[in-house]
Amino acid sequence: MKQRKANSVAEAVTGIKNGDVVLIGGFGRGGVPENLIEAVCERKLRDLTIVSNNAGTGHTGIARLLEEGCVRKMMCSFPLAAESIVFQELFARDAVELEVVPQGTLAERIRAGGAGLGGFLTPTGVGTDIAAGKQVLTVAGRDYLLETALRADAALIKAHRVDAVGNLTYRMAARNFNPIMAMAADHVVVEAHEEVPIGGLDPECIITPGIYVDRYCICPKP
Amino acid sequence: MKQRKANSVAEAVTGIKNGDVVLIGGFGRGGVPENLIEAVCERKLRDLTIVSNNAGTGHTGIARLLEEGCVRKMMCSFPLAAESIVFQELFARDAVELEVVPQGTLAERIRAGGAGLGGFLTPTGVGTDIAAGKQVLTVAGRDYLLETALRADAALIKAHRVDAVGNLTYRMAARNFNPIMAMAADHVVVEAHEEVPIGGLDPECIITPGIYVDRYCICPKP
Amino acid sequence: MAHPEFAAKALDRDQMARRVAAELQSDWVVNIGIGMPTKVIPHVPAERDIIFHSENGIIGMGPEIDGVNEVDNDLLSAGKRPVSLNPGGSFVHHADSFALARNGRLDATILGAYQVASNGDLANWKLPGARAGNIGGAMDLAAGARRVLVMMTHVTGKGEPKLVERLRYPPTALGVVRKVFTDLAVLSVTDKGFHLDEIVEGLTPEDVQRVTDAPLYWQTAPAAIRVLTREKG
Amino acid sequence: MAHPEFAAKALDRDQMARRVAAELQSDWVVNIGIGMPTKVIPHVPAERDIIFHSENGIIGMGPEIDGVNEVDNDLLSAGKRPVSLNPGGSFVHHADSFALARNGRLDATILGAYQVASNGDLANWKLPGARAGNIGGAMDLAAGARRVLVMMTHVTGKGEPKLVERLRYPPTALGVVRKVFTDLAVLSVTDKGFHLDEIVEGLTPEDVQRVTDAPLYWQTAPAAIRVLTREKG
Repeated sequence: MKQRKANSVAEAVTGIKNGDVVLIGGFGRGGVPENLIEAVCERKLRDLTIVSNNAGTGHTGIARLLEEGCVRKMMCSFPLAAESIVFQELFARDAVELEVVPQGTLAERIRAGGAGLGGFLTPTGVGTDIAAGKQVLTVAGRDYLLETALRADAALIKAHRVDAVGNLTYRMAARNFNPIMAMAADHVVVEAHEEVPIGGLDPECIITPGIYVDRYCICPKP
Repeated sequence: MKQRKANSVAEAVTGIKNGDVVLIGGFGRGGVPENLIEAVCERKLRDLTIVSNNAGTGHTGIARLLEEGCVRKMMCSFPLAAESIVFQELFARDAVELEVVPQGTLAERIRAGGAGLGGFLTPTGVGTDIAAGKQVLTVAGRDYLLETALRADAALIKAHRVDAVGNLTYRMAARNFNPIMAMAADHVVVEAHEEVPIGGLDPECIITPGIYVDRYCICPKP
Repeated sequence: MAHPEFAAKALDRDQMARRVAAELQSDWVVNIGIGMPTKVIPHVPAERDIIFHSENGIIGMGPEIDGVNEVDNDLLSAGKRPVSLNPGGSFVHHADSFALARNGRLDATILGAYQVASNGDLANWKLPGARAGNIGGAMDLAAGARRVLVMMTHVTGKGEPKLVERLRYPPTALGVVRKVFTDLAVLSVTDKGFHLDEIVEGLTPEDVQRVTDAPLYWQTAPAAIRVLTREKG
Repeated sequence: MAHPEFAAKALDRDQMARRVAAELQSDWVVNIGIGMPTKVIPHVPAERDIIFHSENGIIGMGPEIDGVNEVDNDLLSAGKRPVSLNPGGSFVHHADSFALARNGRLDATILGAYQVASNGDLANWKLPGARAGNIGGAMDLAAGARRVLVMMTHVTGKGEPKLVERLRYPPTALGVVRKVFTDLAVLSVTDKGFHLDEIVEGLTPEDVQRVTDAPLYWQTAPAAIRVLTREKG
């Protein structure tokens, strides 16, 4: 069986490389793989493109990645939250690029990447700044923007339970972007609260099948 | 609370109308809402467009709908299975229309309908008969067909458990098309094996949230 | 913020939330945006069974929980405040959550706004000339929900009208706003522009027109805004 | 069906399944099409951990179950025969199942075919001139899997070659077939056309070329097809 379990958080993230596009799960503080992000920080990587709903909170997680100069570009839906102090400071002096994507379009672009599609037509953003440079197609009399799929080199995922096959469950709204991001990256790394034996997860309730998971480590819920 | 429970199978299907486009769950004999289909047959409706993976088996279910003359058009991926004897006989004498859709494209068109999208770009079918009349768009050097969303007037769904809010779980591979069809129709009717009290389904394991369900009836597993 | 001239008569946030809550009908599925709209949930009349959706994948969200010591980050509102899950609630991932936003099953979304135009255009994500802004889920919700209900003060902190004839702010979505609930009035967006449905007690239609940058029209006597009591619901 | 001339030397279906099974590598995720490919699963060497996918939403499918009295319709293969779920397996809905088919995580799909062309074009859904055909999941799987492996007899029941220079049947997908496993040979699709990798024992490359409607090329001595034993694995 494929060896997915890493012995440490540091070992789990060795597959992330300079220049990677990295999807990072979470919404606000829910479902953020904080331990994996910290471990990526330790590696002092450069030129990462980070795709996540928010642009970091305080000085930890994505904010620390930004602060340590690992990030070339942020793609997110809500970059200027009161807590994204590091991002805002960097952005003000052009030290980081930004692509703002409507949240549902961001989710759907990731989902399309994970579903092997080239893109999709969404009503979101028609007639707004977001439509600049994008094709507008009309289907059944309604206008849609053509948005392209987003696929990444890597994803950092926060799960609740994991088994040795890599099957994942999540906890409440910490699910958010994590399951779709796990499908949309070539190299998927997971931190989970706890490990259960194979067969310990109900096949009806597995949210992410293990085939999408390359590595996992266990970080018990604080 | 919205009254979703019907007292009989017959009562459950009263919202289906002549001329409706009707999504019907199932793959082979798994997850087919057989009782609902039979109840629709009893209503002697006309001009239905039926969207389902198969075109009926033997003389029951969709085959009976066809045999009773309820169906104007079939949309499916696998119309000519050995068991679809009624369909094949009708099709041979032009008594029913047919649109053959690749199975993954069928699933994705339904999913797009359920997700409020206008369509999507898929690599499936490029360079084949299926591409006839469809737009080809190139994204990142790869060709894709533009396929449009499919949304229906009604859906007939087979579930395992249901609660009074309409939340659904499925049983093994009987899940198949059911969850996406439940999202893609204006009027969704469910037959479930058993009913549980509200709170009797784990919120983490509900596959179809009840907001997508208009009516349900209980048909115990034989 | 209310216009200084009418500050004493304007509704407070709690009263605004009560008025919006009264608008929500039984069995609706309603998305709750960040900020002011989260205050609506506790004021929904008990006999109305409304299912609240939060963009981060909560279907059947309960009200925000005040005064908890241990915040569980795994169950937060879109505004990142601790909430509960109602019985019968469930969780979906982000793509499925926004599938719902655009699906047609979302009866209403309640959003804040910078400006609303009399043709229903909505602006709530970016200041004019700014290099960036926070879109969040607003564009998807505004484009997808059956009814876009806006909850905002009638004028800005500087006293500038937020109800306008043409947006001066970058749009979030075009022609989508159905109804606007301010601290001074309730207005419907119609083919003929803003219709003044209700006015806060003590003001005249002409008063509201003076602090609105688009023509209003009204019946001879618009109703007073129905806000039953000030006590917490 | 084997070419009549070579019938005695041709592999039977069980042997073909063994040869295809030997091709599958540890930790691959492999989709199993309907018909002949379903016979592959029981022959996978025990030390190779392969995860089988069935288009109807089964991840971690076990072999077909023979001789059961009570068929459970809720757990059938794509060919509608009863199967088991392996430990660690799970279920997904149809959109997620085909998301996997196109995702890049599907290492291989094993499909039957009417014809395969030397440029990798695949035909397996419709007869020439027919009004309709069965596509099923084949178009998605052929377009999406990392490796399309075809398992078919070398010639039709009438003895007509199924390996051709240009398809005469309507295509399922263009330029996708990686390798073909017939009852007479194993062939790779390369930039230079079909490469003859292995031949059934007792035939020469020239024999195989005679029943193939496209030029073959080969090393001086193509290996014999490795089929270890006839016993059920």
